[in-house]
Amino acid sequence: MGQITLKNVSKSFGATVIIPEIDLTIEDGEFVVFVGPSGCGKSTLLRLIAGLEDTSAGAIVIDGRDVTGEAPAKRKLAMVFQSYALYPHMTVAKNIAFPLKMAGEDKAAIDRKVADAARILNLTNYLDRRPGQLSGGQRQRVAIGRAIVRQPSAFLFDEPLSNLDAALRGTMRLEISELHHQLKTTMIYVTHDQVEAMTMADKIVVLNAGNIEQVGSPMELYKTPKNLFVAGFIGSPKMNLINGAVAAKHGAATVGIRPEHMQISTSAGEWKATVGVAEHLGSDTFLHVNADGVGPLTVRADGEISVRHGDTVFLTPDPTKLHRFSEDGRAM
Amino acid sequence: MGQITLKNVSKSFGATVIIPEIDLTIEDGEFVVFVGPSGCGKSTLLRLIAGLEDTSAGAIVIDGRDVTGEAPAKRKLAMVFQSYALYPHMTVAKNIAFPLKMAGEDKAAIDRKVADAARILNLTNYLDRRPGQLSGGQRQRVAIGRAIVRQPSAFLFDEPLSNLDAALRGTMRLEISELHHQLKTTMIYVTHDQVEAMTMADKIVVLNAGNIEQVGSPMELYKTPKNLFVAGFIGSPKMNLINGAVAAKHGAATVGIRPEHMQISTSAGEWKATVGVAEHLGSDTFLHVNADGVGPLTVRADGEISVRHGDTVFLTPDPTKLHRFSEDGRAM
Amino acid sequence: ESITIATVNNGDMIRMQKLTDDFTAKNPDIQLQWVTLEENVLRERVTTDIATKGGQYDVMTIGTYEVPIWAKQGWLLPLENLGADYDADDIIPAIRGGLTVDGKLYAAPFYGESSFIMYRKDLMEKAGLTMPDAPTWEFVADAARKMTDRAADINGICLRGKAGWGENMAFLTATSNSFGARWFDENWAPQFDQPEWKNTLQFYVDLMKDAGPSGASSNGFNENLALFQQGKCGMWIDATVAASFVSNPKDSIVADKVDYALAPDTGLGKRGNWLWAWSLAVPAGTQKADAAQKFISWATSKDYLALVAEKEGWANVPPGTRTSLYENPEYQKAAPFAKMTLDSINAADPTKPTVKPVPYTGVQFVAIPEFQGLGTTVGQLFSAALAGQMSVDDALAQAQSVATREMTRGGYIK
Amino acid sequence: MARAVSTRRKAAFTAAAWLVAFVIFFPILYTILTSFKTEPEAIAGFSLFPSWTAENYVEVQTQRDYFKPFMNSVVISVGSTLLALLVAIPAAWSMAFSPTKRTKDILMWMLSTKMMPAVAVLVPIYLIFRDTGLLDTRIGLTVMLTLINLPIVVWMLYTYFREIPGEILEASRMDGASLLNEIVYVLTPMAIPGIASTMLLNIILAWNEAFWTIRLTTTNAAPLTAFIASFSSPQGLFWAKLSAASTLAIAPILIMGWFSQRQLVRGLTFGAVK
Amino acid sequence: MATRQTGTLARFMMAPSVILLLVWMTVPLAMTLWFSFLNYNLLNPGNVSFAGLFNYQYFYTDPAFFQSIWNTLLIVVGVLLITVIGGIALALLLDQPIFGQGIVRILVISPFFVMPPVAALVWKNMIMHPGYGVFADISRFFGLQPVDWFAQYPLFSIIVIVAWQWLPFATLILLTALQSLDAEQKEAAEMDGANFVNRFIYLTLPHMARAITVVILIQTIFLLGVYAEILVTTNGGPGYATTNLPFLIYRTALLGYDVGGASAGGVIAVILANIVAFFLMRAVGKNLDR
Ligand SMILES: Nc1ncnc2c1ncn2[C@@H]1O[C@H](COP(=O)(O)OP(=O)(O)OP(=O)(O)O)[C@@H](O)[C@H]1O
Ligand SMILES: Nc1ncnc2c1ncn2[C@@H]1O[C@H](COP(=O)(O)OP(=O)(O)OP(=O)(O)O)[C@@H](O)[C@H]1O
Ligand SMILES: [Mg+2]
Ligand SMILES: [Mg+2]
Repeated sequence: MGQITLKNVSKSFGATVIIPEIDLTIEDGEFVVFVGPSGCGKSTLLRLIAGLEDTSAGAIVIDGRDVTGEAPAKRKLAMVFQSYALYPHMTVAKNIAFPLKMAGEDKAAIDRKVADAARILNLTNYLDRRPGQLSGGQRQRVAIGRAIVRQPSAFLFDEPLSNLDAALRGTMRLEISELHHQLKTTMIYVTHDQVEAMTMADKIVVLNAGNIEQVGSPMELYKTPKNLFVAGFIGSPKMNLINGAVAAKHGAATVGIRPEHMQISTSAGEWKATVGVAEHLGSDTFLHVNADGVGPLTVRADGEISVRHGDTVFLTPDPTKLHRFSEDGRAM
Repeated sequence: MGQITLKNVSKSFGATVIIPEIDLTIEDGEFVVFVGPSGCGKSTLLRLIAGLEDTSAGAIVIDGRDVTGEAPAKRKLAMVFQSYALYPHMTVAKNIAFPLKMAGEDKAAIDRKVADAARILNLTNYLDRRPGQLSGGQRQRVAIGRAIVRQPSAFLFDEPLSNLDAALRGTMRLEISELHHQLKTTMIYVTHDQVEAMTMADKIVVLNAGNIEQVGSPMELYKTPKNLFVAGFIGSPKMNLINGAVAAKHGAATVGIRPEHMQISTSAGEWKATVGVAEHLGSDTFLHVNADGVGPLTVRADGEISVRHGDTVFLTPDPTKLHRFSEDGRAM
Repeated sequence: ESITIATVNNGDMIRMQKLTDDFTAKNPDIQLQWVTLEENVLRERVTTDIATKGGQYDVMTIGTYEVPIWAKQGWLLPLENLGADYDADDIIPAIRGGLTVDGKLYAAPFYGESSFIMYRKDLMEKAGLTMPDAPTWEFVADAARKMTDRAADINGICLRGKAGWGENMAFLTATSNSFGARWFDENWAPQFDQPEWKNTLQFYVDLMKDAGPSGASSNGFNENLALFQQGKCGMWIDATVAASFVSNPKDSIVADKVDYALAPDTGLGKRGNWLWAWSLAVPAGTQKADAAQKFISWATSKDYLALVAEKEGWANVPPGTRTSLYENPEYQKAAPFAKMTLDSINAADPTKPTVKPVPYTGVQFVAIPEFQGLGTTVGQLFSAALAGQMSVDDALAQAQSVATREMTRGGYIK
Repeated sequence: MARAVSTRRKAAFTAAAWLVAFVIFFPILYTILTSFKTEPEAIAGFSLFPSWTAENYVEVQTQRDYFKPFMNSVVISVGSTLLALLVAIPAAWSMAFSPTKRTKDILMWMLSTKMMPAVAVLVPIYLIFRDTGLLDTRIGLTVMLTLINLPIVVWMLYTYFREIPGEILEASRMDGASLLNEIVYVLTPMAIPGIASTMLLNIILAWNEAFWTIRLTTTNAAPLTAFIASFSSPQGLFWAKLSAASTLAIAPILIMGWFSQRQLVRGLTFGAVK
Repeated sequence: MATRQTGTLARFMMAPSVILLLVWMTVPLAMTLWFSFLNYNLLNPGNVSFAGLFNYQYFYTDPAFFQSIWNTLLIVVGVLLITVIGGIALALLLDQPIFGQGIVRILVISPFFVMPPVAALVWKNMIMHPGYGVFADISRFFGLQPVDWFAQYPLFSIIVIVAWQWLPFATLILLTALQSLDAEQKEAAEMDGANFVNRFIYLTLPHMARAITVVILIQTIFLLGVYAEILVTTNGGPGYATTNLPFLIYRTALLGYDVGGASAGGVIAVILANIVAFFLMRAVGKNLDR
């Protein structure tokens, strides 16, 4: 069980309003990702749900129970912190056992549950180590272990992978997804990493300055962003946004086209462009070009393409993948 | 000017040999990237060049002058540290001016050069701030500013972007490339980030346990890795490496195929595979599949593909993009 | 029943602690708890305690200075149960006089002392002089200058210079008496502006400059003792108890060359010697007055003297309290300075200490509560004069104003 | 800076450092040496080679039993330190993890209480102690020293606690720990190095406190400071005996300090090091 | 972090310390304040009467008053100068690679463990004594007249003794600070061409600013109250040369037993200490907050 509802929740620190007013429902078993630029209030929102901060107004309801005034420990939620927040003086086993010990479970039950969690997370061989003797990924897993032993009604993750290097991040990402498949517990996951949001979420909540810009599945957000903010935020590299004449031609204030949705040719096409920096990644090449009458664009091309700084290329946007936005930034 | 040659350079700490023996020439104006797994000796090599460590044997020659015994300050190199190593109590202007002041330049010259550097790096508005009041990217730029004012014969960068978040890393990456275009000074850049190495380097040096595994342009390494180590290290997601029967069929101990070099179809193909996790990034989808008789593979598919956990797909590797490796791991 | 006894850390007191088995054997129901402290700290502690009625002590070791003041405050119990065979009349009258208030004995002397001259016979001879039994200051100064041989590290005279009411001021006050000076006139007006004081201080400073050791302004009893024992002083005017130290061959290289003379005078009828007794008293607040008196009676009795003589030899008997001791031939034999000590003690008169009349008692102190603070402050000034940091005139002028200020505050000067 | 340091350079620095260390340590060394001299030897001029007599120690011990004041010193300094920690840990916790606008001011105010000159309040304190029956009791002295050192303890702990990431405490809260559990199981063990160094410093300060320990005790609770006071400047030669007594009084704390110096050094930062 | 619950709890947890210190601060202070308005001599307890501001006037007009304040400041400033400069020098020295570093450090920190009266006794009797002191022996060895330290340079001697006791403390804190200096910063400066002196001036010293602040703050608190060393060595003299405020109060309280006067002195000292503290916090608080 783990249905979480925020009703008119708002939060201010002193006179600064961080979260103006939010309504949100998270269904049981869902994997919800909060994304948004730095400082938009993602962590604050998570901490409100956890009970680590007081709401300024509104109610938080978990499984039908109003928990707004309750202490964190009572909410049956588990949280994985960005810094992992492991207890450095305890062994891995003790770290994982800590919540059970606090709940007053008996020794045998604790041992069994810790062993289970360790098995699931591949930590069995490390149970006697201290966090200081573990690698980043292992620490991460201990933090998750500490969260899962209690069988909480929901997990809260605050940028749990941001301290890891790229390779490890990929692996851990898969592991967490795997875990969600296995446990089917509600998870709320904060990140500002594109890839994490897109690959892990059932539902993405895009936040901007404390407001919810759009809620939907990753592909929904990718394909039909509700507004310019979401359009610019989801997708990597960023969607190209074009104003002026080109946009007007399509009857919009702004049109957007993703780098991967343009045909590139050395001979002919809709837009003529000069190549600036070409980033060869092997698998792909990202061309930073300047298109006449359009402006700077990023285009994704094949990894094998061989163009150089200063070459001229021709681009043809896929008209079905064109996004149109009105004056006030809303999708049309 | 900035030609750097290492002749038979080796380095041990006590009894531990970190760098067995290395020969390397870096041409004037080149952008050379050192990559390799953690602990392989990248930083050590850079510090040897900088003069922050003594060589155990061998010679370091800069622009034809043997500098092996010289103090760091005399080598006319500038270094940008991973932690930036800014002077926390000095303003940005003072930080940038510091090397000039140490060189005894007069006030007017210093001011002019600082202003120039600030302009190039877009720091003009921050000159009076302290490092503590800057964002990560700005700090990074101050560190670079401190390096460029002196007009060194070469820049040394030790993982300068690893402390930044993904988005900023992308921006700064471009900025450094830009800077290299502008200044045309030799740059040696240490990283373990794939993307950085591939996109920035004129020449990549792949290190492994203190040995040079391969030196070449990014595309050279991508297309023709000399051995299994380089093949596995360059490219993201990693090259799929297949042993056993499939490899034998191609007359090799191991064959490698990159995720982007396989055709995917729901109807027919060379290998039949079951889909595990599908990571939808919007622009692409990474399928983690298990191919019968081959093993687990990662495949890159179109962003629009709609397959689910458990579906069956068929894969056809592009035979021209197949890499063959002998028993001892060398490319054939 | 256990009683707490506060004592100073001087040799005689420490010896007493070692001998308490004798007391506890005789009084098995009384245990003794000792608090041994350095003199200044002890004085501070017991004064605070008695004045605030802290009740921490049952027996206190106090000096001739405190007894009359405290007795007047009613802080001390009169010693009326010392036992039949105590023989209070045997106590040397001068000493007893200082401990008696309104006819009642408030403290029993444990040891008493005056001051006299200790000098080196050999050096005196070398200087071609003979020390009379009762020398004048003139003679002493002359002898000191003649004996001085700085090259051989010999100083003609060592005198106290360290600031403190019980340090340099004890010596200087006693000396000033012989110069006809006094602290206060009959109306409590300070007298430092009078020529007698100027003479005293100038004489002292000049003499020390010509014939004193270096660093004299920080020399107290112990420092001078060490100097004398090492043969670096021709003469030393200080407490009579020092005699047993300087004549002890174990510590003193000049033990066999010492002789003694009365403290000098200037012919005005008063000698420059003082009178002091460390005495045991019972604070009024104690619950254990009987036990305390039993202890005091034991510690200051003739039997105790005999006990010490038996265990440690006659030379180590606490001096200066009982006439009978000085009549004991064994003691006279063991302590060659015995007669001179007794003469010195008898030469002091705490009730009429000065040439001109004064409203106070005390030879080397003024028995008023304010004296400790005032004496120390004046001592600092005189010590500065000795160190050459201040002129004699300035020191006296400042002393005069400080004293006037203090006496005014105390309500002595209306 | 892992460049090879030339041995000559190292030797030069070694010589300089040892020389300075010797000069700084000399007064203590000389005290210890003097304690093994005879009295006449002690004043006979500079000599680093005593006759190694133990006579002074025997004398000191017969004059005044060492063990009781030693035990009092131990009990009082350790007791007051533990008591101070008990009171200060919660306070430091709330200052570090739930700071308000006034937290800094409160801290500074606490420190300023240490600036009150002790002698000025001797009589009031003596009266209070007299009336509460605390004179010459270990408890009284322990409380006194606790109060004196409390501000420093709070400050030190506060600076250590501030370095502990709040997230860890929050994690424990999420894990269902009550406040007491949070402090007992998480905060305190994590702050052990800091707490240990605070303890050490305060034991040293309490051990060396020489005003109240002398003025508020007589026999039962008198610690080593009072022990020393019974050997300073009696009549007669006392330098060697005083040295022996001094050596006895400082030896325990000196040895403790030597053995725990790493711990002490590590923690002695008062938040001065970031 | 701060929810209402934890906030309330925090206040509650802080209460014991605050209340204890408040009681400790106010009760004796209130009594002191009360006594300061009385004619109250311990040796004359029957004669207590209201004195108004007389005690203050009396204390203030004490001939040693101004000099004692001056001496108090001189001791604080003198000791701070010696310990901070000496501490920096020592920290730099101990930070170098040397043989036997552990032992050297043990030796250097030892004075911190010596109780102040013992330290004073040792210095007075065995080091600075003009007759038997080691300094005197050294002077004589060179054929010089031994210096009578406490008579000729009394305040300086006191400062030396107190500085000796506090030097280890300063050294330790500064050394820890020094060692926390980021190695990469030093290397960066080296690459930038800064020599040892420049690195010290531009890098090390600013880095240690905070530690120096802490040393100043803590030591000032203790140095304002120095008196045991004076009592044991010079007794405030010669003249008033080494009488500082605490000693003046001591003299009033425990030699004159003038409780009223000493209380007035105590109140004055508290006010002065708070003025010092105020300026100190102003100057220093900023530095601490960083
Ligand atoms: N205790 C606090 N007091 C005042 N302002 C705060 C507090 N905590 C957070 N804020 C402010 O609230 C805003 C939202 O902070 P929050 O940490 O929720 O952002 P975020 O979305 O998690 O950012 P990031 O991606 O950088 O972690 C920020 O502007 C931050 O400065
Ligand atoms: N001063 C030193 N003494 C002993 N060993 C050292 C020292 N400095 C580095 N090493 C060792 O040398 C090896 C190479 O270190 P180096 O820092 O060059 O690795 P790296 O390639 O930069 O790794 P990373 O990517 O983690 O920064 C490591 O095994 C390291 O432990
Ligand atoms: Mg956040
Ligand atoms: Mg490195």
